Amino acid sequence: MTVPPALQSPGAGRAASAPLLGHEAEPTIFELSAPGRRAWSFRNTGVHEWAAEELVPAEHLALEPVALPEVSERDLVAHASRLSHRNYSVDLGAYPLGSCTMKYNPKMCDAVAAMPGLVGCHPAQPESQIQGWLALMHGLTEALCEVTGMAAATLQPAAGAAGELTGLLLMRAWHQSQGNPRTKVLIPDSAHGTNPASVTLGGYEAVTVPSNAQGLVDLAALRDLLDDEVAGLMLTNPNTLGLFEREITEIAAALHEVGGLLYYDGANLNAILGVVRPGDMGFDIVHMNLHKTFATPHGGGGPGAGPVAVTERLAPFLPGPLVRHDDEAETYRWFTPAQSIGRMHLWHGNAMVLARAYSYILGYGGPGLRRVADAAVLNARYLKERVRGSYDFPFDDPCMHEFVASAARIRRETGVKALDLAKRFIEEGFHPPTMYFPLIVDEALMVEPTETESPQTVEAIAQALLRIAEEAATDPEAATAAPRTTVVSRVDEARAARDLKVRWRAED
Amino acid sequence: MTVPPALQSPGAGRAASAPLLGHEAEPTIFELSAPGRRAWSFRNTGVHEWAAEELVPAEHLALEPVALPEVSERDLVAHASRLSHRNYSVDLGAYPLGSCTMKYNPKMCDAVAAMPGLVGCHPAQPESQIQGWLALMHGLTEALCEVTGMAAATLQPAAGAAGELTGLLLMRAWHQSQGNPRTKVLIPDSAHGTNPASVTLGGYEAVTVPSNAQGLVDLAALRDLLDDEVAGLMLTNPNTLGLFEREITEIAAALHEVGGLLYYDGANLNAILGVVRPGDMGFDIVHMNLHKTFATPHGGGGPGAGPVAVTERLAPFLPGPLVRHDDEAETYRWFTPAQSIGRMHLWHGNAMVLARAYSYILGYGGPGLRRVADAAVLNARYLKERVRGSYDFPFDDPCMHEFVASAARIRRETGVKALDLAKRFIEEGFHPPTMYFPLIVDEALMVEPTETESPQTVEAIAQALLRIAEEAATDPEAATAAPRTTVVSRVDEARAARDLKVRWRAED
Amino acid sequence: MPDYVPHTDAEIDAMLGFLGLDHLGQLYDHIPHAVRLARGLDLPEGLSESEVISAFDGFAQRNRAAATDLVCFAGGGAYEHELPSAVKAMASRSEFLTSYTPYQPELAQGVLQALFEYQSMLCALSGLDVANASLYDGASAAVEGVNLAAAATGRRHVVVSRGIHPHVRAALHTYAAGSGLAITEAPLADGVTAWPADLAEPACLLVAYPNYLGVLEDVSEAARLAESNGALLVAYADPVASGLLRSVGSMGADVAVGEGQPFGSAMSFGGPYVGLFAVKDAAYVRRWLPGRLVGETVDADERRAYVLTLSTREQHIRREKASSNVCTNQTVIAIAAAFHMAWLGPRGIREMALQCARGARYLRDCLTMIAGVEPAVGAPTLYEQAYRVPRSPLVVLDRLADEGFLGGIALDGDYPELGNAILTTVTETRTRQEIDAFAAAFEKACSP
Amino acid sequence: MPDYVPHTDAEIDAMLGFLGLDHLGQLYDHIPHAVRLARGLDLPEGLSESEVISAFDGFAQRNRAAATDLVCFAGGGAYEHELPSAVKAMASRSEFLTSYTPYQPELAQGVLQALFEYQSMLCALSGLDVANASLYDGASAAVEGVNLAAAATGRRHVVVSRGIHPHVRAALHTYAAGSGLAITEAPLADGVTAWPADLAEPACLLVAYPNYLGVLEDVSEAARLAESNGALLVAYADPVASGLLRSVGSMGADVAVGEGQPFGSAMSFGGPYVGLFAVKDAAYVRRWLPGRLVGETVDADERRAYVLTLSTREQHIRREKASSNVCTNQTVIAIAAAFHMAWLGPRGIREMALQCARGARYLRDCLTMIAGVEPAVGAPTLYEQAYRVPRSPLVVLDRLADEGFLGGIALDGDYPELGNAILTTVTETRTRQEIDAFAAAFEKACSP
Ligand SMILES: Cc1ncc(COP(=O)(O)O)c(C=O)c1O
Ligand SMILES: Cc1ncc(COP(=O)(O)O)c(C=O)c1O
Repeated sequence: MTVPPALQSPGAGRAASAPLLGHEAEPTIFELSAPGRRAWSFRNTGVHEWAAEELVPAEHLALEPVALPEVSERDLVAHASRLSHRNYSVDLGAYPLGSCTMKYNPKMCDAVAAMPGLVGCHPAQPESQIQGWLALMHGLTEALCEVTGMAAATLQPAAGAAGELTGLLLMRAWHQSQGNPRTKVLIPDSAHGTNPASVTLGGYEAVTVPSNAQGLVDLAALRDLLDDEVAGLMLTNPNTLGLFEREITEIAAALHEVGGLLYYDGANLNAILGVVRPGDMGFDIVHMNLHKTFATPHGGGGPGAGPVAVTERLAPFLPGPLVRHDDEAETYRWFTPAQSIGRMHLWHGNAMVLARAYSYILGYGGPGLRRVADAAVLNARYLKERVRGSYDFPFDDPCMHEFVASAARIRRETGVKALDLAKRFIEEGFHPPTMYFPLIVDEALMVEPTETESPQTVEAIAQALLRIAEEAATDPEAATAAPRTTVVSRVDEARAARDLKVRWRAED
Repeated sequence: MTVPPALQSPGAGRAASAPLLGHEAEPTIFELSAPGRRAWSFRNTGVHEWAAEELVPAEHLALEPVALPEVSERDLVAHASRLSHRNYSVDLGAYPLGSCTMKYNPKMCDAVAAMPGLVGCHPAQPESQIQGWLALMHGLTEALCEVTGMAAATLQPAAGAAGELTGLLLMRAWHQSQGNPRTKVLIPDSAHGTNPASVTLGGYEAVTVPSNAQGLVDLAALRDLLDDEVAGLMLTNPNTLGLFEREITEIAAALHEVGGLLYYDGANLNAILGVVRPGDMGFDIVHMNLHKTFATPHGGGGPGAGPVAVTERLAPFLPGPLVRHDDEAETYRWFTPAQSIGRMHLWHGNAMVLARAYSYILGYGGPGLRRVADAAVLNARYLKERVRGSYDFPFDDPCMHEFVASAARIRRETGVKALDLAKRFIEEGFHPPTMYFPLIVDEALMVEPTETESPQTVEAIAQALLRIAEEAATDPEAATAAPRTTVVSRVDEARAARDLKVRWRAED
Repeated sequence: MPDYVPHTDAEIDAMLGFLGLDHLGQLYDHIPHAVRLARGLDLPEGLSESEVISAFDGFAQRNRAAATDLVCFAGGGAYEHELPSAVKAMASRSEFLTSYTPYQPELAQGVLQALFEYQSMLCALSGLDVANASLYDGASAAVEGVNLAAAATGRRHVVVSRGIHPHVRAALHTYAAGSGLAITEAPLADGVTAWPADLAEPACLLVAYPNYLGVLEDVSEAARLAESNGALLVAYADPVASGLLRSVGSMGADVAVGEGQPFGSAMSFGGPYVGLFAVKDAAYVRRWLPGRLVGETVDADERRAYVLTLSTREQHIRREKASSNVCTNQTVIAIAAAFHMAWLGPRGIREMALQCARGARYLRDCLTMIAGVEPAVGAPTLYEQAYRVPRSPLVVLDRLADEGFLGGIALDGDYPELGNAILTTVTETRTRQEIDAFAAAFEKACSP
Repeated sequence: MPDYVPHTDAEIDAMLGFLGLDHLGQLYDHIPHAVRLARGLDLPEGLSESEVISAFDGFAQRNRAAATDLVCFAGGGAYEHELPSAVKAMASRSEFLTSYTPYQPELAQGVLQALFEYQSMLCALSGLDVANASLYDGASAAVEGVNLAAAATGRRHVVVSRGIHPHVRAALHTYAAGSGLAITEAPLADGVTAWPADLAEPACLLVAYPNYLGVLEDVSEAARLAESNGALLVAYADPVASGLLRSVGSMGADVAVGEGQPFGSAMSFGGPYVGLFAVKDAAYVRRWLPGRLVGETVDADERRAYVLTLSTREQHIRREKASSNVCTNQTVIAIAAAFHMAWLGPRGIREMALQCARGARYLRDCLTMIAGVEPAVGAPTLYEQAYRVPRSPLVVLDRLADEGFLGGIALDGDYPELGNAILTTVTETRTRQEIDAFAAAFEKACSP
């Protein structure tokens, strides 16, 4: 009675990889595969069962099966469920990851995104069949224009970076229409990495504007950089330090003086909803991350949606198609603006994400959105003041929805880096802040509690931050060895890059 | 700058209770409450807003608010998500809990159970509005009758025990109609606890039939107990030892001889699907647990569904209403049998559970269900043989879908009890087998792998069982101190019963 | 066929080989041939997942669902309420849905704690001390309630108000055939229970609050009557109404039973729902409380932990001496109810009940303007109301259905004494616009 | 209003008090008054959850959804396939859905491993060595593909087959305004790309397999041509077709791009979908691979672990020198695709492609019996086919819609050279019965 080798697969079916039962590694789905096993089943169509050879010329037919795993549905579900238990999420707890606006994603919006009458539409259906979708997109566009103080918008960009590039291509098209596309786009040194990258993809040279001692745009330095080759300036306001650019009117005037356009990186609008509007500050182009401000779930990295709104004069260049209401026929119609830059998406953008965001906006309404801003700023401001003393604030203007603390002093005094503090913070039961961004702050920890965390949670975060700062002095090892409560301990990033292994292979 | 006391609630928002981040206790939802907080919102109906006092006489009006927690939706979702991470489930891994048939619950059936056209029906809608539901119930009834070899069935009982009582009340009604309700019902000593309890509730005296050395009904002893006060015999076949009652024909004949009825506890039909049918074995009444054999999820303890099928002669006594097809009018109609015992449910049974089970049956079809039986028995038989030697089998007939091992020898030799082995087994990454049931096996471990576990998983379970048995000899402490990988270590059951605390109170 | 059996032919052969068998049929060699099924099961061929979904889409389309295809004014024990997405999403987490009864507490703290919270909320709602972890439905809860009363008092007679849901009364009679309890029905006078002068040594009185006709019964009076007769008062309490009304416990009930569907569950064609059960913290908890009970305790490291407790009451220990046979209950439905109650909180539950009552009041203002339509009972009601109509209730309801309304439940079968009457219900989901349209249709439906 | 902001007034006051402020407005005191919004946002009042759901039900009802209200014969880059419930359920687990990009690997092993598996499956599908963790959609994948080719070859000219999806070609042109790449379009001859004789130092050739008209292009030939011109071959490959056809990698493609929607995603009115991207394991991976990449490594205790790797390519490190600006991608859609591919396995994916091809073949047999209807191109196709029709495509499609069919996509706008033509698609969801009914309706629709 010897055990057949095919039945040996000690990891199979065990849930020890789920942290509830232990901390073992979860096998890959390939390692759960057994030849001939299957989860699939298909409808019996009743169509004649031609052989592949009868349908496909021999030179096109695959010579061997695709090397996908062969698993039962049960094992697939168990594997996926166990993987899910190896992942933190907003639904599990606070996630004060700066610049990412990890607020609660209402389940109501999930229900909207599952409606068959929305999810079942083909993107190329004729207008008459998709009036609901067109109405939805039209309504969302109008709402986003009202929130930003802009005249028109495209919903196509699939994420913030795509929105940025859209904005830059709009800039280029505008300047082109004025006779000269120009060559440079200015960005502050505190800008998010996607900004300079997008500038390059937009065909511009990225020129850095230094920050002043307050962490704001150095207006004098900006003025020095301005000339008629400057296509525009990309600003985040509140900037990535969480600070409001107080001189925004002057900045806008200076830029407009040389014919440049002012671009608003509106990834995070949380702090300004109903408070100030990019349009009213003099911005010409705004992109928004619906997956931040408007609470659509981040999906472990995506999908998002990065609509771009513009002033009247830039509207003719927007990507198409856009939706308009034909008042006479009482129907919605697609149209493409006269000087459209073209297309930023295969279809109409991340439509289901748009639907979620619009449901969020309809739920809150105008006063509700202002309440979001108030609570987001209040939480950040409170948290910042609670941890003052233990952390430093190199740029110390009143913060908006987030703040950037520096652990440079802690590092100097104890050797514990921002990274170590972040890892140690995990053991306190929270996702860590963003580390080492923006680049102009040494040992940066960028903290954004968001408005959906209760005051009690914010206070608990404060206490945890104070505790780990204090502990760094007395027991630095606790931080450098952290985290020890997670399914894996500190992950060796250097090894991953050195011994690149980016796919599963039977041989390995 | 002192911290306002209202903001102090160190547990708030922390995910350290999720095993991914640590093993702290999760606060109760009451401890996350803050006065005035809310998750709720309601439709604005536009109806005049009468005050409560205008609508309800003063003597009926509540004097104080109901002491429910006040939480944000975000905190509720986080709390529930973290609780979910503190719970094992079939979706996470193998669950060889004997007598419980913890097979994979297909997600397809969840989709069926979420259909608005099913879930949105009021149970008192007139027949003409619920033809789909009636067709579904009719089809399920017919399928269950075919599987069991019976003539008619009720879908009302909400679980197995309710099915048993239904069967016993049918028994009583039958005998009553024959002039004498009789006084006794026989049950084997290996029977599930619900059987004797149901017998009592059915108004009968439960008389125990001993098992013979093979773990089967002692036919001679049974014959001795039979007389014309015996209303019936409740049998499980395969019995709770996982063994098939080989002398079932003789048992049935003996019982029928004295006018008794044979009741089949069909909680677990897994082993007999398409192999043998209760009707063909001579049974008169069968209850089925759809939440076992037919893969509806157990829901952490329920809901289930326990339909009862009967032979032709018992059909007139079934609870009503039942569904029939009016061939002439081509519609389905409710009807209540002439001598119906009445009602076993507020409405028509656990309808959504019934829908799930029927979708499972339609998916598999006839040959598919036989494949279920084959794999269920094969898995159990394989596993039993793999652990032979390390565990004993006091009753050693070939097992069907499950088997009962005894750890009595291990206990004698090492002091490690079945309970300890079960707790130690958790650390191996599996849910433990059923312990201490059936009662006729010392230090029983009842193991039911089910058919949806792959051969590799079954082998992994075997290796784990062998490993812990071996370890008991060398390191008994490992078992008695287990489990140590879970969110809580061994739970003090005695203390719970002694210092009864069964609700949250602010004072505690 | 979706085939959830993972075994490949090669693996089956390997396993059979290990067992020394040649083919699967041999697994059953020890089963007498005479009883073996010689043919395959006479069931249709298996279907793929998408075919199954299509088949059930077909069933769904043959219904006119009250919640989606009609505007629903029916209640009577099954209600359309607003069901928050968060509650649905959380209760359907697979850890709750696909686990068994928490026999191994170390692996089931999630379910156990959720049930502990459910029990606690039920105590708050009922004004009583101990709630169990759920029963099947309102009917089984009522049955267990009278059974507990019988066990606790040692009496064999129960007096049941005719204001109790007709199906619950039917179930009480059905179960009584086994338990041997004698049941007396106390009639209604203008909608209110008229308790018989001689209660004949009752184990309990069973009264509904509000009752099936929506009427606010005098629970305190029933409690006094029960007490003075040495009986318990079992109250069948509507959990939504509890948001606005005095708790039955505070009015003297010893046991609260009821149907928890409005919290966390859709109408679901009648199930699965959840039976609510709470009692005073009297001696009988330890012996006669039916069903599962979760208690707080500690683990080996003195950390807070939860566990099923007092299992010595239960069938798996006490067997034929157990007071109840319940084993599988309605756990995940109870968990959904708990999540919904937490979503509501004290103010939300009150608002919910109040909105129901307002809508019902507005509907009454509208319907009583129609010639021949009047409240069938005079006693005060909350959000359900029986109306006398000038023609056959079934005709009225049929005509309302043609206009897109589920107009209520015909009462002539269950309450012939009320004449032609319909029970209507208004929940917080109904708008003024819908009520106006309904009233207009009602008028049309009542016209000759 | 559902109000997901938890703060009570008392708590706000307490926090303000801690900050030494009197009211919330003071939070913005440092913002110049001139730019402050003096009024409230001009948006409708907030709605409760159930009102929002009703509003969206309203939108949904104003659509005729191809998947539920019509029988769908349209494809052209967005497909109705059978989407297993298990895949939907697993991909919507909140741990995947509500987490951010896995910057903290210790908290994100689930997402990271799922992406690692996705990458591995994409390698298998494409026959290439390294796949990234997703791009936005097919269009952005194609853009990144030609950008990578330009970077790797140092050339500024790309040759794009007219068989590439028209929207993808449009996007290539839009993005090229910024990148400065010159694009030459290679025309189709009877459905097959006719590469120009002089390729003019191309960075790459971009060909679709099958192409937008469903045609099986000669990828090997394109690869030879690319190689002999010092260019890369970028293949826009249909992942479903990959189940049956030779992988583009095996035929010589250097880069595979495409649209992954058929795996794991519904048609969703066009998004979110997922851009597929895989490359040969050449030197350019480390420098120019766009997007996130997950690598296997170990933790401090030498346990297997996963982490985002080679981030030095990316915008957050390289900033203006990064080859791509992509940050947020389509992770959870990629995870759904991976789960779906695992559900299919090698045999399921082949069966899926085969059933599509069979249905399309049967449809061709039916449609070509109709007078005036014929394949618009002669080259062999797989499951999409362009048909010439005897009248305006829009009229034909309108008439088909009246009969309950989404009949395909009109080609006269994008491919005027084909005359009156419609692109039809058959997937494994379409039964013979549906195809028969469609053919009958098609005949009627084509009649004068
Ligand atoms: C300030 C800022 N700008 C731009 C982006 C880029 O947005 P996305 O990741 O959606 O491309 C982000 C998001 O990380 C951001 O925080
Ligand atoms: C053999 C047997 N009979 C009866 C039952 C009771 O079924 P239920 O729990 O559904 O009431 C069970 C379930 O535990 C069982 O295993």
